[in-house]
Amino acid sequence: MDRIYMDYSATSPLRKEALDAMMPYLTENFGNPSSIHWFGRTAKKAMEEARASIASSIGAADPSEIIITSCGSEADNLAIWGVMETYGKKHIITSAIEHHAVIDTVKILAKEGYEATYIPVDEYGLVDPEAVRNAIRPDTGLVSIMHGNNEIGTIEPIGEIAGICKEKGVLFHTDAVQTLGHIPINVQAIGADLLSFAGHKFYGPKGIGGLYVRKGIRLEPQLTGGAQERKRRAGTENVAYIIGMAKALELAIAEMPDETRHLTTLRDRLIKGLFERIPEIKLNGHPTKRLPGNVNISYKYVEGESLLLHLDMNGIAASSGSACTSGSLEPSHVLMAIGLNHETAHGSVRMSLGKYNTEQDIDKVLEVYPGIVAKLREMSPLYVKTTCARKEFCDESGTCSVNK
Amino acid sequence: MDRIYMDYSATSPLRKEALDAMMPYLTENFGNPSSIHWFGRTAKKAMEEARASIASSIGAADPSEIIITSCGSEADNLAIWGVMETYGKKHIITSAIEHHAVIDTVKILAKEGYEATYIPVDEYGLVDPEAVRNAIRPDTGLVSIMHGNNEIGTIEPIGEIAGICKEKGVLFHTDAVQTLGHIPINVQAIGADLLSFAGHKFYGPKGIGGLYVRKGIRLEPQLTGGAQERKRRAGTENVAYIIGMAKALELAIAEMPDETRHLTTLRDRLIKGLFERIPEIKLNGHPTKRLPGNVNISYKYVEGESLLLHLDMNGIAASSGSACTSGSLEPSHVLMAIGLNHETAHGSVRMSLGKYNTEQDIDKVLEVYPGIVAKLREMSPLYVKTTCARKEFCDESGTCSVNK
Amino acid sequence: MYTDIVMDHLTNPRNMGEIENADGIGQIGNPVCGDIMRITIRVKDGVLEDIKFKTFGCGAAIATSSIVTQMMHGKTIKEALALTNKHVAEELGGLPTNKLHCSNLAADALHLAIKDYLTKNPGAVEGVDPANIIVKDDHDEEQGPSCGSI
Amino acid sequence: MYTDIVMDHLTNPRNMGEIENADGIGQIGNPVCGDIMRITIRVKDGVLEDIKFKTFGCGAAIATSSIVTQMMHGKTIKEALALTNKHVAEELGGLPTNKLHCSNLAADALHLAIKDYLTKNPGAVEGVDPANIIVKDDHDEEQGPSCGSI
Ligand SMILES: Cc1ncc(COP(=O)(O)O)c(C=O)c1O
Ligand SMILES: Cc1ncc(COP(=O)(O)O)c(C=O)c1O
Repeated sequence: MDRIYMDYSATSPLRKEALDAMMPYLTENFGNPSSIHWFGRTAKKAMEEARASIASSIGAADPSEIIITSCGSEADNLAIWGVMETYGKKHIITSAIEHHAVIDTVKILAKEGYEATYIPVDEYGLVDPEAVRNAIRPDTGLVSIMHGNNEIGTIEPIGEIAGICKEKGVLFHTDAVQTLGHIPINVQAIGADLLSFAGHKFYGPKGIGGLYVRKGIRLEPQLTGGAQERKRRAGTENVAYIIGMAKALELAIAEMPDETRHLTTLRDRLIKGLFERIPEIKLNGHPTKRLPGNVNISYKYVEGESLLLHLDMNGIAASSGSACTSGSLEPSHVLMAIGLNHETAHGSVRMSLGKYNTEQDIDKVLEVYPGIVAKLREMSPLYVKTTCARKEFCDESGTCSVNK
Repeated sequence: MDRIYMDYSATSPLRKEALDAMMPYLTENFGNPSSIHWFGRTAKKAMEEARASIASSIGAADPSEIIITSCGSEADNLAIWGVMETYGKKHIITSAIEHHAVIDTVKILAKEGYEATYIPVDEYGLVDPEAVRNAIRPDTGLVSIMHGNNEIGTIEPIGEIAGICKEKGVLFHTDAVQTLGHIPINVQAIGADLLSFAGHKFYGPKGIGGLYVRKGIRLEPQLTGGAQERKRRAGTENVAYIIGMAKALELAIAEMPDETRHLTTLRDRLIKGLFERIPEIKLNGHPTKRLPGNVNISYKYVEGESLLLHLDMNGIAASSGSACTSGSLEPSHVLMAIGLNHETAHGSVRMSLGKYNTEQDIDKVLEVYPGIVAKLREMSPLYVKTTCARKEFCDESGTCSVNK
Repeated sequence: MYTDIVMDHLTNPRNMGEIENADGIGQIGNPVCGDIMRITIRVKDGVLEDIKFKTFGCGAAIATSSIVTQMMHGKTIKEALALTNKHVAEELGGLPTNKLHCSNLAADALHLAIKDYLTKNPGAVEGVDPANIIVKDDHDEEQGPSCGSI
Repeated sequence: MYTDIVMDHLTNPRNMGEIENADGIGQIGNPVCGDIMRITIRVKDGVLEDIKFKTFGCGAAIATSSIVTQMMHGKTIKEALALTNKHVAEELGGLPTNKLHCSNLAADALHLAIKDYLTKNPGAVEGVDPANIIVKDDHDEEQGPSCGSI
């Protein structure tokens, strides 16, 4: 079966150029960067060049501002615990729609004696910067608001929020795992103090990430017992992946204008096509302040996992912002935060487009998806047949074929 | 220059078979194992097969007992914090010669309200199991004693120690980063409750490791916000490296008897040759309870880093158990713990042999090393020329050529 | 994740729909969990002459509903009451652990339908008192592994 | 890690050895840190006619010792006293940060040798009182990054 991948927000394939850049470090240049001999120095040099490249890709002032981690989650954990343990303040602010790596970690802090404020969002998933301002207290140690939401794609006004934090003298962290390499980021222009990212979201390898930490910010290390990463993160470095991530990022930034055009075109075509063909659906997230490849739609009366499974049987890989892979219990906190009711939240599917998607892919989805939705609605005890949204999709007998 | 690598304990090259096994997961099989679609399931299946393979390689009862981490250090940190935070006990026991990932982490616990006991070692680096028994208190939460020491290669009696812990009802962790894949390990036979390892020490990739956690042991996760690794370690998994590590481990175990023979032969030849050619040296670690590839020798009157640099100029990569790559301050805690004085500790070099070393490599070292030591001794204000240890290496004039 | 049997029922659900003027209707689940099942039955001489299901829910919810209608077609009320959710999961070749509690409710839905039938037709089946058919709709209290987003 | 100049001095140390019956001897460092330097000098008419070093220590320690003997050969006592450890590091094209404090002590060792000479030969150099030559051997208190083993 020809398979169509539309889950680039979950992970992206490793691009060839990045793999090529990695290969020497998976083979002959195998030294441990901490070793002082030739093998070690060779690895160290390449790793430090990659670090410098990442620093310059995000507009950091100095390569030493980049701490390499094993994933985006670790970067988020390090930012939050690292800052909170260092500065002795008791209050942390985050949003209601953060990735679990942030929000679950903040919840744990809240259990361990810290206090947390969760800023709500509007129906589009936007955080109001003024709400952040009002939540800041004298004992606020950190504000952590994500850059782009992984489920609904909404892009937050982090520049404004960073400005408010600066004014108030509070450190600002942003989870840019979904945005780095996809929309322009310059840490100094934004005014972010800390910024998380993960290689596998921009065609780099899976299992590597990083945290930008502005010079002067101290950070209690979370992984201890090694002098690596200037004593801020112990453990022998994944040299090959660091190099792969740097390469992928460099290329993502170079190609960003073309890529954005490509993705937004496909995205808008897909959204329009689905709305034309399937009644009673709802686009989640902001109409324009949105990741270029993100399409998150709620399909009333049906549940997300069964949609995904049917898409998968048709060779289409997507993901659900509702049911998760590990059990259909609570629906997504993000979808609940934008005000969806439980059924609707459970009936949401995220299609996240990427570099290798084509117009043909979109057409294929538009061809098979209406039938899948119709079949599952037919099966749903919640579904009461409505009249057809668009006459042109109804067959002669007058019953709406998309509901069959 | 033909380079000779003798720093396998620092890191080993990735073996071809492991890289081959990884390649599909660095290219077409790029799914996120958490995704429920085909791409995700394909990745997940391979990852779980790798986990099962690792479990069986170490004699674990179940694949779910293996938590994948990003390195050996993370496994050590997870074991220590994970257990101590879960069981509410205040006391932890470790040895004086642990890797920094353990000993530094224990020191941090000790600063944060826990109590630590550091068991001393004898002149060979051996921990006395009875000393562990005597240190156990009613509030002891964990005993962490390494399996094989990374600097001096001493292999600890962890089976006995595990037995005592079991008898006393205390959990036992062992850092097996230097031993897994090199000497036989069966977690159940040993009786270890937790066991750390790292792929890059047995010809797997750098930046992946794992922790065996016996079923039934709860572990407060240290990286939060993701359901991966049964909620014990958040973050998108490094699928390719997990597969590479499993493959490397499988092969290391299959080849262990031959490999041990190869390494001990080379090791003993190297030790013997150095003792014949260089006076006033001392073998550190245990003469027989020793990692097959470990040669750690103190060269009196000279400092380790300058030895290493001279070896490196001759194309020989080794490492120093004394001065580290990041500054010649305190000498190694391991060498101090076995009773060396400061000068002697500073003058130690570790040569760790591996799969790809040959007799020719040993001969080359034996050819150039005596001259290096002699040159540096000549330069040393601590050196007072002694009479020759072995007449046969002295030239006609009666002055000892090895001291020139 | 799912067995082939589950996938088969998901692709080709058996007895999907609703019996008009059914003798009994049972519905279980709630939208919070994302699983709602409705089973309708036609009974004749103490035998399930027809069973149909409608389900809003994940793959496991659909497959369990579908297979229950297939398993119980033509069976007696007593046989149907002996069926457990566990049997259903086994018949499907197993379900992921986390789906066992929240999505495996089709036997319960069937029992509710029978209860409904017996309540409306007291004494229809000898020795079975509908008041004794107790289905605890407590699955939303169950602690399953929660989700991680990616 | 090290510059080519450092590596050159490490490979081919200049003026290595000890002047017999030296006019002045200076030694600095301690075994705990792993760096000990001894500089011996021969002085004639207020000029360093000969300088030699012996060093136990890392690459930086050896290179700084070696280059100091080269830089100061034929220089006056006054010029030698103006030399700082910082100059030495610069002359080597820089040293790793963590080596700046613990291993860059050759200028200090030279000053101690001059002090020794002047103490034994009071008034040998006009206007220089050995009591004013103060070398603080405090590098073991410095906080450099500590080590990680691998
Ligand atoms: C005994 C021991 N424990 C832990 C580690 C840490 O492993 P890693 O560098 O993969 O974090 C090492 C190696 O550096 C080691 O030798
Ligand atoms: C917004 C956001 N933050 C953090 C993460 C975690 O990244 P990783 O899975 O690499 O740990 C992800 C992706 O899963 C994400 O989308």
